[in-house]
Amino acid sequence: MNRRDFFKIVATSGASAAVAGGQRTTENILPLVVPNEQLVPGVAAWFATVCRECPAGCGVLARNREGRVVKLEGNPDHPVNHGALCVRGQAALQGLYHPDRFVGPGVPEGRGVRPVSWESARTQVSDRIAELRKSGQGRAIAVVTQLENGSLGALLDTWVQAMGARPRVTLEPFGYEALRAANRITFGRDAIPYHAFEDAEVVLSFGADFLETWLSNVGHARGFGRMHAFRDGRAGTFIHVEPRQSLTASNADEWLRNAPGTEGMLALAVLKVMVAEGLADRRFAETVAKVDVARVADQSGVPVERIKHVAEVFGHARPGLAVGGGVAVSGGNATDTLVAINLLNAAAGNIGKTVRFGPDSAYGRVTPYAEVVQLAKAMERGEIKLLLLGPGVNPAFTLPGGLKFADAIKKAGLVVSFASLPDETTALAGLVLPDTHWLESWSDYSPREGVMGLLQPTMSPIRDAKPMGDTLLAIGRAVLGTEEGKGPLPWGSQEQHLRSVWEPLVKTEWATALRQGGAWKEIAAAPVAARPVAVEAAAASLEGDPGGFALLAYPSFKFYDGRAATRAWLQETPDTMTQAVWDAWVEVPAEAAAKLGVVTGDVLKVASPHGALELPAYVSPTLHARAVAIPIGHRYAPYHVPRYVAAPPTPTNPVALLSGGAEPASGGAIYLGVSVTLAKNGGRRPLAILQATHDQQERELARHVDLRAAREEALRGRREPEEPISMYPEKQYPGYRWGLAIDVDACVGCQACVVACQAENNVAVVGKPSAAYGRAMHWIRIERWAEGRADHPTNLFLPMLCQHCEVAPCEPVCPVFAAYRTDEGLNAQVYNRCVGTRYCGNNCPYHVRRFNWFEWEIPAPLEVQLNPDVTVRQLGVMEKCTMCIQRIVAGKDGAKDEKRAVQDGDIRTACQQTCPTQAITFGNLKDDKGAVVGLVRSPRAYHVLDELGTRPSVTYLKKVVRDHA
Amino acid sequence: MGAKAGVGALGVVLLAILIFLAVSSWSRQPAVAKASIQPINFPHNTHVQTYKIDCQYCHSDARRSEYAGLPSVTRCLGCHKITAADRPEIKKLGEYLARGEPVPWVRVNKLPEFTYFPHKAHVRANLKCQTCHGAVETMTTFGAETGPTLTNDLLNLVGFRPAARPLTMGWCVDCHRRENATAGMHAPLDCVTCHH
Amino acid sequence: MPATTETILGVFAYVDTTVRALEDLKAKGYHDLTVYTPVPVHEIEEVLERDRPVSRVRLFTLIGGLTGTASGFLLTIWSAMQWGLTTGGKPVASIPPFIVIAFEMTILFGGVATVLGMALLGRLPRLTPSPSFDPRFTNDRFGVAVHVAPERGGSVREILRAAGADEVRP
Amino acid sequence: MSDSRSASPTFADVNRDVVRTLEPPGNLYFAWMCVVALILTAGIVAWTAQIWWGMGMAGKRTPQMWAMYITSFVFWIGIGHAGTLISAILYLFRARWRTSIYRAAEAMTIFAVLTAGLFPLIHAGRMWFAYFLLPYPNQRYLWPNFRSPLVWDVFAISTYLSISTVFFIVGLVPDIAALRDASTGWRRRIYGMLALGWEGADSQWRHYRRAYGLLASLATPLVLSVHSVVSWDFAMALVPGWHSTLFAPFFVDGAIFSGFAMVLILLLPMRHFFGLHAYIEEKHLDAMGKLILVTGLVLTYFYVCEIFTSIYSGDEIEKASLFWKVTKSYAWALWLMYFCNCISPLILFSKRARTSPTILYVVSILVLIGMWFERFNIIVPSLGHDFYPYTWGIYYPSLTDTMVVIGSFAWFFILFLGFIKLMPSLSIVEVKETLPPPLKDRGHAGHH
Repeated sequence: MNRRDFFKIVATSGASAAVAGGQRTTENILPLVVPNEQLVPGVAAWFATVCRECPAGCGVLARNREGRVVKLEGNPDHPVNHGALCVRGQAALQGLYHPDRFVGPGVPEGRGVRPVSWESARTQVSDRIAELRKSGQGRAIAVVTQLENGSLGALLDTWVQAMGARPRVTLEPFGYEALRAANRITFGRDAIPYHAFEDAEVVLSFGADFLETWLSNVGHARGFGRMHAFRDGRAGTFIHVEPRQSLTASNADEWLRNAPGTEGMLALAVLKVMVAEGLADRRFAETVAKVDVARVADQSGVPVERIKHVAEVFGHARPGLAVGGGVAVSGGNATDTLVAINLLNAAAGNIGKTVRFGPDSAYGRVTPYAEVVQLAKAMERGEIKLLLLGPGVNPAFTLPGGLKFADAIKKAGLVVSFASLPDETTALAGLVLPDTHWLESWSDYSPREGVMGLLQPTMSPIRDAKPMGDTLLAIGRAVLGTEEGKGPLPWGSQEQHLRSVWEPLVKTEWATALRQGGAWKEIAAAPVAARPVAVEAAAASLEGDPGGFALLAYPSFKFYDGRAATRAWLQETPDTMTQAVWDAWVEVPAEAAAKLGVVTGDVLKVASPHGALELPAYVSPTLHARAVAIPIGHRYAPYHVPRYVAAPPTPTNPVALLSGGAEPASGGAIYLGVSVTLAKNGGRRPLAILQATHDQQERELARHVDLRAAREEALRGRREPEEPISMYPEKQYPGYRWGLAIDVDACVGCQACVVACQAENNVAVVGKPSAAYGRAMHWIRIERWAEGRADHPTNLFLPMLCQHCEVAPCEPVCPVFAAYRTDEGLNAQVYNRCVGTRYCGNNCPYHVRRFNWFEWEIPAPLEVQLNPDVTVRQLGVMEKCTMCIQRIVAGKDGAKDEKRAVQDGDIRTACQQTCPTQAITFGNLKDDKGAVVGLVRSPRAYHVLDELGTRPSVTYLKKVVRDHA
Repeated sequence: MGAKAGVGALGVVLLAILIFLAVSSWSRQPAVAKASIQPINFPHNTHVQTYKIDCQYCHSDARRSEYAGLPSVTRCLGCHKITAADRPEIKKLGEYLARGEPVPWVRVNKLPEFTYFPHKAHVRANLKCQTCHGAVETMTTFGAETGPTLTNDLLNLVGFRPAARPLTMGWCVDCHRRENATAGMHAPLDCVTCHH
Repeated sequence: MPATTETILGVFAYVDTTVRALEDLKAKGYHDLTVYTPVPVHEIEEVLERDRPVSRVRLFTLIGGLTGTASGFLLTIWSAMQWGLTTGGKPVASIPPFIVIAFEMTILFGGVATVLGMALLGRLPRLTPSPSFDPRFTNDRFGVAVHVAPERGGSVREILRAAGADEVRP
Repeated sequence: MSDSRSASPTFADVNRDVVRTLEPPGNLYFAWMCVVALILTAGIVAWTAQIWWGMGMAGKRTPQMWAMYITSFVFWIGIGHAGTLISAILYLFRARWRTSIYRAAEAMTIFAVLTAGLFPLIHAGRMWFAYFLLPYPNQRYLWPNFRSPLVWDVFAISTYLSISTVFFIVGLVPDIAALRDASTGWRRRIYGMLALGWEGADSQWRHYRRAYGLLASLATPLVLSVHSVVSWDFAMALVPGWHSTLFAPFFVDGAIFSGFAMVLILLLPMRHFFGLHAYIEEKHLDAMGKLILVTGLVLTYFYVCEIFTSIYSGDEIEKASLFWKVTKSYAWALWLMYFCNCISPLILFSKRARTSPTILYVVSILVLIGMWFERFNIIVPSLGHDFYPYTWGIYYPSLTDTMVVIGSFAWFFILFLGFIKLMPSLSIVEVKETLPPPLKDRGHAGHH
């Protein structure tokens, strides 16, 4: 029996019982046709696979219920992400169940396709290829895919050769060509090394947004957490250099706001000081001979003493880690800048320690942007007669406007797309042959040397889609006139090819590989020597009005290059810094805004030599005065549900403003290359900003403690709990008493928990208007509280969820006992009983209770994703965080099966499970040896608004701030 | 006449309000399930009594899952390839398999909305299926009148204490309380055990 | 009504004449009287209430009220015990809030009992009007009905006329 | 029509005049009926829409989970209080001037409570389960949470409604008897039934008087308790601006204040259209003017206390909330309230104002506006700026909840309009009581 048959289930008894709403008169319950040892209705099956939402390639476990994947979790065994996932990974399910997914092969029309049969579609392509080959125009066939470095990549390349097409182009908008070029120059290696954040004492980042999108954000966040979070008296230091206070920057102990494009000279200045102070390898002295620290300070706007201080700190680190990346390090001087940073690392002796060549990143395999430009030119000249676009690429959207790729595509004969969702590119395609979603596919992907991730179907396809490999093999054989098993393309399917590649690798270990989601081994750091090359790191030059603002077009941590923008969950996930949802914006420095007379929400015309955008302004006190910033990746409304989702009225893609030129040294795309002008157009487009203010008005919601004080306290060890004062007898907890501990110091504000909770607890999406009007439904939210100077604040990230108070204000006011305290210390909310007086919502001082103002729509087939263990709430009921009661129930049930009590770690809430920095800990407050009790007794522990005497079961640990000199 | 009209107007408005309240509210009251026609006329009594087949032979998920589960078509055919294979009702099974379709059984035991009932826990507590599902072994067609009804509430209201209807909350609670009091069980009475 | 007595009705237009008639009747030892008035008149009541106990309505009120209090506390405490749910860290049977309920029920029961009392003692509702009733009594006339043995009817008529009745019947 | 303007009317006059008010109404009356009915229908439509699509149709949000509905609920409960005050408390104090106005006031009370009673329903997210709040043995074995002020409301308001209704009906019985004897045909039959065969025999009167007195003395603590309970909806909560021990007396006083305004708004037109000047004289208007003035001054005092305590307490959050109310987004509502409730009644210091229907009418309207906004200011701005800065924000009324609130006024007036044409809006018996009793021998007048 073949694997697909496993999933021949429609739905099983009870699965629908969870879905509330109007009454159903009759209801069918459908058994399996064929019994299936792998799936028991009502019991989850887990399948290991690899996340393909971005090239980081994190390991994923897919939770399958009744034959449908309902939740994704990080694979704890996977060396890249160790069990954590980011927002995009968590939201991948919405790509799988996206209402707009192509129903099958066809010709694009509107948001769908005019269906054609697979046969005719394939023949159309194979005929075209055949005739091109006949006329000797094989080179007129171009294949563009996302980064596929595994067996699929190999298969594609074989196919390309067999067809005699031009070499395959792997298109990744963020290709890090400059990193490779710099490494070629300094170390003679065309590769992107592994950056061991976890082993660094000091991290010095030049614009690298490694907590958002840079290379492998989940892995980096985890490493950063281990390196930076305060743990038994020790904590690393993180210094960040960027013109804009990005999410990463606001996690820095020290954020230096530099003039855009001056990172390189700063790196050299730091090196110069280090050399002078004898903190660096003398061999590098001459590389910085010509550097004048004072001039650098003057150009970059970073004062000399700051530079000296940074050199001081970084120089003493054993080891430190300097990284460069992000938009500010992708200007015309990108390579020079990164060379400078390499020198810094080399001089500080970090190579081989925190910068390890050997376990090189997959990004090293990306086709340099320069070749994409070549392809565009060829298309422009009409040399391309057949263009095959793999899934995950959307050149019409992601490539710089100056390149005019969209126009070029129109000139490229037949365009065939394998995308599964309509986008700007499929709109230009002549034919769509939808690929299966990666959760439905056999494939593999190697995020870095030594890690081979294995993808397996976690459920049967919900649409008439076929793996790209299968389709191409069929087409190829049709062209070559060979049949299966013979010729250059003998494999019957992508799966067969995959097995043929893996068998020699894993031999008998195939089952293990499947179970653990791949195969991996440690790769030792290769010894590399750094050449002390002299480098002249001038400031990046900008095209356009010299009086204008440097445009920082930075990748959004929610949407990456835009491929994730179709996920409603992500659209409604607040951007942590602005707390804005749904719409894009242009971040304008406060001074400029004042000059223009612009307030947040006013529409601004942002014009560059290559195009113009109209976007609502977000006035930022922190942004560098000479820069404006626009997030990349904001795209059309995910799907069209009347009341909820309105498409942004105008284009929002800053990439359209870029020149499209490539950096000569590396051939990488230039993201920092234009200066733009701003003009008020009089209109308003209010942003949906969820947080009313970032000033906590001395209410000490998010608290911090000085590092030195924290150390001293830590030495004194556990704090014994003081007896609460009460007129009433204390409540007794016969069995367990659940509680959460949240380390504000560890939280980096990545929002992963928000989306994880949304996926786990069937939390509804409400759309921009409702969200803007305080009707967002998130059970957990990440608040940003800014302390200190407005233009240079210290940001505290406070994950806020139901505090499960022991003396809960919400409970006694409920007229029907819908809210009450369970014997396990939870603040329960019984939906059946709720009448919707909303009294509890008023009386909750934390305002974490969410009311169902409407019957929120869940467009088909998204309802398949709903977690059958959690009720879908009817309109008119109050809901809130349950501490994942369904997981507690399951955990206790499991323990009962083993005839034992629940132990620490048996139960993990969705937010805890996905947190890359392990800021959240769930456990039994009565278990003195348990992890949570250790944290609750920590000297840093406190309760939000504890002066109200609510006695929450959620304990917070103060953020540890370094006292800046 | 004027006063009459006044009374009329008032009456109409009042009536309108009452009707609309009644309708709008009633449309959202919990459902009541009824015994209904099954795609295949399956006699429990012959299977259970005549052939002494254990419930969990067919409903094999009950001991390990929240749902009792239903036998797959192939499991039915496991016996019925030979047994009574010529009967028209049995023939239907073959057709379903041929079409690769599940048998669209009609749900009979329907819990009120927002409610979870784990079979596993109850089987683990050695509960007989009949306790909740009635004397299935005697049923030719499986039927149950379940779910809360207004009449019951009204009876309660005027002081009668009608026996709680099957699969209503009171009915579950009755049993849990009884078991805890008499059999020394630890049947949970916490709301969130079933409502989450 | 038994044949042994007849009812003689005097209709008056004024309070003082009515009072005078009552005084005289009482003086002559006629005590079986029914007085109809459009409004409660102080003077008339004075004469009548002299030899009567205070109305027993207040007893109903008292009992009703106490029942209310008791059932108020009973309902709240008992029902709270049913599930013993904790809210806001308060004890299951928290008396202070229950006082409110008890109070309201005291008033409710008390009030209802009072009305019942009135209806019971005042013989309300009555379906057929009493023979001696006259519609004018709810408007502006006062009526004195005397129930006596037939043979003494004459003197009663005398008294009523003397007191200034506009009309005496039969 | 009635010559009884000059001399004080006789018993017969009273009957005649009251019966006259029940004559078939003119076109003006129907015009009103239609207008009101129309608005009411609009309100019902809005409510239906809200039930169908959900609470979101009304402009509520986090943190303003309550807004105009609860505002209007408290407002209407407040209106009710004047009626009971007049009919019960003033009765116990033997304030004779109440007699000619208390019937209308009492009717107003009942209708006001009927209106208020709708709002908890309208406001509930799942009103179709509102019966969960009633304590009755159900098949779920579940009971309401008697610790919740909302359940207190259920009890307080249902008690209030039943007691005032009973009180009202008891008061009506002798009058209806009078109507019965004055009317013919179907009316006579109906009144006959309602009158319970009342005859005014001494045996009936003695129990009647006693019962009436007892009811009055039960209604008195009740009326005080009801608005205290309502005030505890807020006082029991944690919200800054709600959590105050001041609320009970504060609310009761405000209730009476607004109640009297409403009484005037209803009485003055009645007096005009029914020509009841003989019964509702200047002294009545004057008395009510005084009451409005006094309650207004007391209210002002409470406002001062409120501000003082929140500043003096030193509670930063409390202070912030106050400061925000006074100066920021909702300041207009607050200052409007101060003007209507504290400034406008002051004109009633002048006797001329107190006896001029026009001025009284204007002041009353202002007072009603002010008192509606008082509740609004307590609910909406307090929630808008409470403990947690993250959620601070502004509430905007939507078409739906606006229509429902306006509809509630229509509902109230339609009930009242119906009443004045079907029931004696003037207490025949009690008015007669206040008249000098008919005496033959004037010399003996008041001889006791």
